[in-house]
Amino acid sequence: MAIPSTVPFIGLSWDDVLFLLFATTMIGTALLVVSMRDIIRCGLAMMASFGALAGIYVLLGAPLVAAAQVLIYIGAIAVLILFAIMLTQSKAAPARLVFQTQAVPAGIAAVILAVVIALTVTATDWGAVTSRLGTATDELARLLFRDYVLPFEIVSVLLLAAVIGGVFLAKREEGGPQ
Amino acid sequence: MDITGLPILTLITFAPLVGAILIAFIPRSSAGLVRATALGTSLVSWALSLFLLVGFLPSHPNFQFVERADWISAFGIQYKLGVDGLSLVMVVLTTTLTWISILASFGPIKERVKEYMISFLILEVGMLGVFVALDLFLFYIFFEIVLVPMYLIIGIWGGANRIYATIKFVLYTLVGSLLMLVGILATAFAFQAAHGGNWAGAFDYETLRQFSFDSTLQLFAFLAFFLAFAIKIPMFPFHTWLPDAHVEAPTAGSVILAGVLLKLGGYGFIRFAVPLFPEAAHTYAPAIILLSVIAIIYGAIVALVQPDLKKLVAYSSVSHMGFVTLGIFVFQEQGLQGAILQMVNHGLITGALFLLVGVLYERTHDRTIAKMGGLSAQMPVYAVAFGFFMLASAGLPGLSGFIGEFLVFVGSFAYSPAVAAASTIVMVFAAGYLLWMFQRMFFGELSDFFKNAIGHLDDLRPTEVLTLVPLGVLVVVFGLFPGLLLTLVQGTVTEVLHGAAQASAINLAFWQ
Amino acid sequence: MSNSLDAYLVLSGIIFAIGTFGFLARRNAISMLMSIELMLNAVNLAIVAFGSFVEALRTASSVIALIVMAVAAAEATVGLAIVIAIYRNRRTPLVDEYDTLRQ
Amino acid sequence: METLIPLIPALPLAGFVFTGLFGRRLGKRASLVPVLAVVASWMIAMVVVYNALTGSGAFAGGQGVEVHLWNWIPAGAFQVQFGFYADNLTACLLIVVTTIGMLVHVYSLGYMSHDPGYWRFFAYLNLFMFSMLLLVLADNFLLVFAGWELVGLSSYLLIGFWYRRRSAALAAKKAFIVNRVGDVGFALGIMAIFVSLGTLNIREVIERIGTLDHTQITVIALLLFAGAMGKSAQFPLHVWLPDAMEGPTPVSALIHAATMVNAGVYLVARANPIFAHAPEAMVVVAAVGIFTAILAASIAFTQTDIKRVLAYSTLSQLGYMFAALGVGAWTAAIFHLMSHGFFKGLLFLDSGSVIHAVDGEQDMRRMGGLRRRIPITYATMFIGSVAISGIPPLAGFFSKDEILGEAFKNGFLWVWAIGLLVAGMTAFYMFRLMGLTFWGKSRVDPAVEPHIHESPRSMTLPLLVLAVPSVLLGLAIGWPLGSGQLRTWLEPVFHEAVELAARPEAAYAFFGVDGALLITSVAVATLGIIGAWALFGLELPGIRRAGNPDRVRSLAGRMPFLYRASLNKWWFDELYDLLFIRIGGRIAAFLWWFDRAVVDGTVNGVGALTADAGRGLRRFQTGHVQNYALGIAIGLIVMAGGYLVIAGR
Amino acid sequence: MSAADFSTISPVVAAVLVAAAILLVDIVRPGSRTLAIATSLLGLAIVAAVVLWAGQSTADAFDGAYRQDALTTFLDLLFVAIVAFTIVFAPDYLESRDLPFAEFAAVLVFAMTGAMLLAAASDLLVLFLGLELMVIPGYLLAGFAKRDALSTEGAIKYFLLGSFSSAIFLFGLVFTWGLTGSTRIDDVARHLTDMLSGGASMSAGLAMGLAFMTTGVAFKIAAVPFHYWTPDAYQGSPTPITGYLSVGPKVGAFALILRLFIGALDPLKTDWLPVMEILAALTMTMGNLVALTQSNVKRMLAYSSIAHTGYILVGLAAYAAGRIEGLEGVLFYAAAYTFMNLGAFAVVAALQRRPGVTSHLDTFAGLGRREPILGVLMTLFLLSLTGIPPLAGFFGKAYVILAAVQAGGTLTILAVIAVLNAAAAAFYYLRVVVYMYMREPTSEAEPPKHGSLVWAGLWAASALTIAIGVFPGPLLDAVHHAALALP
Repeated sequence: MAIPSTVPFIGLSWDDVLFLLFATTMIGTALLVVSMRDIIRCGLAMMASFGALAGIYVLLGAPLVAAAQVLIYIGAIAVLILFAIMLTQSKAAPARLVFQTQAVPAGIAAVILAVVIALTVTATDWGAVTSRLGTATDELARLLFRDYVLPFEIVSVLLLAAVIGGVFLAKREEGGPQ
Repeated sequence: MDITGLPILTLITFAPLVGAILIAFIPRSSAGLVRATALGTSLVSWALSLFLLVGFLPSHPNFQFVERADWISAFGIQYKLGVDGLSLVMVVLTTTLTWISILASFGPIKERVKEYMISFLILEVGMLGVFVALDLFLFYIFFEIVLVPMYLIIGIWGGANRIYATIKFVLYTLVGSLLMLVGILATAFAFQAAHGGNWAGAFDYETLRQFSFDSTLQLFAFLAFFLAFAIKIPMFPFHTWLPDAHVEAPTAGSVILAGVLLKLGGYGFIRFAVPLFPEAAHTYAPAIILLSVIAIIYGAIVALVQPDLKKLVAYSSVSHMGFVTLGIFVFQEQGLQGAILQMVNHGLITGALFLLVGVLYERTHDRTIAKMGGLSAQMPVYAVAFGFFMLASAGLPGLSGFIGEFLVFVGSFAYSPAVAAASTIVMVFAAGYLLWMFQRMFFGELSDFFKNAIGHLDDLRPTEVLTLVPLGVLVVVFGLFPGLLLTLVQGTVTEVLHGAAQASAINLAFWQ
Repeated sequence: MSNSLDAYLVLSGIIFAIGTFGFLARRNAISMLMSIELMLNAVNLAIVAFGSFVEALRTASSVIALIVMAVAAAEATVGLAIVIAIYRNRRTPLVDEYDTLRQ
Repeated sequence: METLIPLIPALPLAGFVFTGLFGRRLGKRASLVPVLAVVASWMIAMVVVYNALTGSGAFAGGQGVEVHLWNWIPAGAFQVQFGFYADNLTACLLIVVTTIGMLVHVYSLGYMSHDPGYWRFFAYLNLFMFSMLLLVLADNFLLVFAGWELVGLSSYLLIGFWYRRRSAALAAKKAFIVNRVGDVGFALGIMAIFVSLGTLNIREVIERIGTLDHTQITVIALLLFAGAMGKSAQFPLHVWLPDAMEGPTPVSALIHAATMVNAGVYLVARANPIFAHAPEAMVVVAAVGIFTAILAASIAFTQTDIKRVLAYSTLSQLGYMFAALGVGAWTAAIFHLMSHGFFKGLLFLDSGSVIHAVDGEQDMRRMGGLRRRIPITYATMFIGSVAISGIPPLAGFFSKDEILGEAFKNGFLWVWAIGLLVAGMTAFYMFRLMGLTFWGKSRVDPAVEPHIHESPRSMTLPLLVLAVPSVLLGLAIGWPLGSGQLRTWLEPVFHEAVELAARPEAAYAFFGVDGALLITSVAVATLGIIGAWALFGLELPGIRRAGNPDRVRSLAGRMPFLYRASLNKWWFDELYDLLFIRIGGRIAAFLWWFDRAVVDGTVNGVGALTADAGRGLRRFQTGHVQNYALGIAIGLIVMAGGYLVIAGR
Repeated sequence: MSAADFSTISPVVAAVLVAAAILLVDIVRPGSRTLAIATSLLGLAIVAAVVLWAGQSTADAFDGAYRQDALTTFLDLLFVAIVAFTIVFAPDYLESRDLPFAEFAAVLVFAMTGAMLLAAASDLLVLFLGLELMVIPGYLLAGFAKRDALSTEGAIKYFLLGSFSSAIFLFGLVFTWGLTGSTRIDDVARHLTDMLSGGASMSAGLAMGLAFMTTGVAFKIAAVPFHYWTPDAYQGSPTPITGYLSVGPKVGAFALILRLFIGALDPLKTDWLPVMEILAALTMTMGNLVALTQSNVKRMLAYSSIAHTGYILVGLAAYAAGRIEGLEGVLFYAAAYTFMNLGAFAVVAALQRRPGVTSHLDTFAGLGRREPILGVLMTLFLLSLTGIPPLAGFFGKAYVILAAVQAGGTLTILAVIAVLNAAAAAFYYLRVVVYMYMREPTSEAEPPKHGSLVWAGLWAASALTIAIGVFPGPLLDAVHHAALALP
């Protein structure tokens, strides 16, 4: 059975619907991340947001990026963050104020920022084509190890430095105060 | 002796630096050796400067004993030294006052002698450098170097409120001099731009003097230079750092401050501000003359009501320095000559007055005029010395102060009788505050305050006499034979006025 | 809509702004860290979107996106290490209580 | 002459330097060198005077002699020589200055013999002699000015000689400062001369003065006169002279009667062509002079301090001289200068002798009846009083009469009239002085009374010597009336001025207008004496009449205002105190406040404002990361806005 | 990766190897400070040698992503010097606080690697990565005293705000990249030139990108109003690290500005000129004003470093206004500032050798008497920071002011603001001198002994501070050549 090229009753293309779905999820979960009281739930919401973004990556024809998104963000960073939350969540600390006293100005600033970005983005001619272009994975690999080999190496050094320093800072010392 | 082959100016200027370095290696405990070294090096510098006096040819119009070496060739900045009559006079004044000040510090400075002497010698390097530098950049460097040791001298060995005074002194001076730096750089750049981007000579005084800058640059650059020198000299209304600095400075610091540092301003006007920017100088001259007249009268009137000896002398300096600026900016031969003489004389006379105030302060640790009285009988020699320099300061004919003042009067009379009349009135005020001070200190019965301190009130000691006698002799000699100085500076005066005479004021009618 | 670069960029901007809001408004250090991650994701979205719609950028975009992810990971590592270190000292993850250093 | 003339001032200078340096160690011997120096100076001066007045040697042909020592101020176009110039006018002054100076030195040997500052006194006296001689001999205005200031200095030192006395210290300061006020004018005058003529040499100035326009000359003349007013204590700068009596009496005699105060007269006389070119200035000179004369005389009426009476008398006589100068009676002015120098010097030395006798008492109300106790003093003082009163044939008569006569003949009737009145007043207060001091009953403090004694020989000798010219000077150089020797001597000096005035030179008519004037003035003087006689008594051989204090009191009561005005010196001291000390002090205090609060306040204010700004700005550094982030976000938005604006251009 | 590429990036490789060697030595001989220090210094010497060797030629590597030119060499040497000084000054301080040296040195060298990449980057991505490689170790270093509450507080503030600004910067980079279609700096510049040809103004997206990028770099150089992290991070960090932070990342960020704003965004310079002018004025003024009120020397120096950023920005603005001298001034100032500031912090660190000694002004009371040589050296550094001739700081200031005066117009006003600021700055620098020489010491404690390494470093820093001022010729030549390497 052929799937209709547009969604019945709504008239949008499937891609549009998917886009809207992912976009709405992403925005919704992002808002939850910044507004929920329970920080663990915030973490979970963040994971959901990352997932939605992975969907958009697929939609944009970058499946490898989508895969990396799932692996790195959801698999590594988000888990790391959740661990950190566990480590720093003292039971003695009740759910105090979520927001800083400056939440209102922060909100205003954020809204202005969003509006300005949206306006400038739409006002600019990006030289974009009207259809999405796909990226072949093998091409990507070649690129990564040939044209972008220097950045690739730098990233490895960066991660090395971050790990060395991170380990030093985070490790509990024998004889230390705690 | 052929002194032309030697880099004698460098030797004079940096001999004290050598002394300072030597002192740095002398152990702290042998204060006597430190003192002797300091005095010795300053005397070496002084003796060398006297050689300069011998070898100088007054009839020769250009700079003499010129030494030059490329320093920062990328910007055409040179290490260039040279003297004409004006700088020669100031150099000798500086070397003379320095050894006198060092000698005068032997008694009063007992703490941290080593640091003190090092500071003093570095101070001398800076002062001498200012007077011999013929490169604007080099000049600026020496001009600023002076600040640091003086800052320390006031701040470490000064009176109760010394930190306030010294910081005020440094900050105030810095504001002016940094703006002058902008002026110097702008000037150099204007020259460079006019010479196809070639930096050669852009900081060279002799080259720049030949170049005529466009009027906008002149107006702003002159203002920058003016501010620096007006603060230094100091002119009303930029003078308020001076009383504070004088009151807090140790005796020798006051002597150098009054004797040489204030002259940096006058010297700067004559050497740089006027010759480089003659049109701007003409343009601003009326305003500067007005400020000078105000300074002359105002300083004297305010001096009338000072409760503190040093403050009184400080305000009298404001008044006396007003003559210098007045003499310069009337653009008359006598005015300029008078201004130069006034600088020298004020250095000698006020220097001596500060020495004398220091003598009393060392004995009583007080300078409040109201507590004094009747010293004549107790310290007769001191009274005579004080009276002598007091009268010299009041402009008594026959002593040097009179000549400078009168020449300025004559110059200003030629410029405008009204200006001369307004400033001549100061003769009355000067007599007023000086005689009042003298009467309060020396006449009448011995005051209770002195009675309590009578054990300390011994008359002048030999060292103190030794510091005062050279100054006294010079005051008399220059009073009777001012020609000694006038012939030396004649070349400079002619040169400066010649340049200034060709310029005319800039039309400030911007609205046209 | 899904074929328009602007839509993705606007989405990216909105997420970026939400991240900014979180960063400005949340008190918890880890919340702030999460907000930064949101912002970086927004950037990545923009990168991939550009690659998908601009021919010249097509090949590079995915590589850049991957590298940015790696940087984000490095930042997160360091950040969490610092958070843990300060938590040991202060016993609180609330950043607005870290105000010993001020003025 | 070239060596002699410089020696005249140089010797006292050497004396001063020597005594100043070594005097302290010499004790009583300290006076030796100064006195010898002055005596030597006097002898040399007399040689010079003789040559000058006889027109012999270098002075041949009535020319002055110039001696240039060195180029004092070689400032480009401003060339001033250190040089001397002597002519007949100088000679006249030299006579007065050196003679009286020498006598005062001798007198001081006795008068000051018990003072601990003996050596100092002689050093100062020598300094004064040097300064005064420099003033008189200088060949240019600047050197005159130098001498001018130096005599001021010596005067300051000598008035304040007894510096422990507050009043002496104050008087010295007052003298110097008030003099300085006049000096400002003098200095400005010198500047004006240089700027308009390009020279300061007196002879050259006089030669070229005619080339200037009238206004310039008038200004120059008035400025010079301002200087003269200060030094010669003319109204309104007269206030210092009475106070100057705080100095030792020889000083009062020498400086404040006979020599220094004449400097103003000398200056105007020396610059006579300048004044002659400016008749308006002459009127001012005459008016100031005659006003001072009557003002001072009116004050002298009621003063009780013997020296103060003489001081006001001096003021009055100086006023006379200026009046003479103002009316063009140049010779008469110098004549009066000379005769007044001698008899006023005599009077002062006499008063010193009196004071010496009554142990320092100066108040005439505690004197009286001293005639027999100190006969030499009495006799010489009587001569002086008669001389000053203008009784013929003593010196004062000739000079005063000549002034009045010329004032009348030159058309200055008002000067003449006032002068005549003053002549009477002079006679009156002088004989009041005599009456109170020497005649009648003794009112001396009983404790002092037994010790009253005549002064030592060193003091009486100068009195006797001075009495001679007081008597004879008029006859010697003023006779015959109208064409005396002095007139001949000074003719070359005043020749030009007299010509300029272009007055018809009528022959002296003893049996005409001159005679009438003469008789009038003698009559008025006699009236004055009779008035004094009636009130304060008289004791002459044959006449003996006691004073009448009651009538004095009732007379004073009838004119309370005038009496109080006279007693309080017309309140000038109070007025000046109000103007210059109180109001001036307020202004100075205000300016100092202004300096601290406004000028320095601005400086400190800028500093404080900067620091305040810093303190305000540092509040932004709250320590809260989110605040910082908000700041960054706002900065970002503003910057984005800014760039969009730039892009939209 | 070809052999030529490898030889071109050899300095960076050498730096990474040094870091690795330090870690390796620590693994082999744990806790041996001497060995670690020797390794680090030797390694840095080798890096410097390699930099000089590589600097003999100008070359592009990795298809134009990495550029070796005179500017690279100049900056690389400067970074090596900064790190070397930091390593020299740190051991005393770290040892007395029981902090490990090897990790410190390794992380520091990693940061240096990042900075060196910035100096050579001709690709936006490399630029970003270099920046991250430079700053992420910086966060770690700021919190290096991990048991110290202040150090970690400073670190988390630095980290949070730094990441925030990195995200902003990256967003801006992406916009620029999206519009120009390339990450290569030359291509970007060429595209921008094309886009702006014919007098067209930049598009809204580009303006947005520019705003985000400017904000990002302004944060990294600590320009007002993006400076907030500086005082807190500087004050909290261990003092030798503060010294490093005040120069290393700052000079690195200026390298970024040179490569990005002057390399890539040069066509837009008339657009970013006014922004830089305003930033410069705000930065100088605000930094100095707040520094006036500080009583903690470290914090005071932090604010002063903000002010110095402002002076350097004057040079940048002068460049944007058309004077190459501005660029030279930036480089000269950076070099001059490095040594005097490191020296000043080194004195503070030396005084704080005993744990528990604060950097409050009171610590300096009577220093001139207690430790005369330290007092003299501190005075020297402070005078240089004030701008008293003939010291390095003066010449740096004179240079940027000269450039500003040459540019004329509004830049002249900026020059005047700069000198007025310099005068105000004298107050707080001299106040330290006041404490050192004009106050009595508060404690009579025996002064601590300082290691010979510290002394050597201090003497070297002071010698450089004097030498750059008295004989600026060689450095002038160097900055001249370095500046010519940019378009």
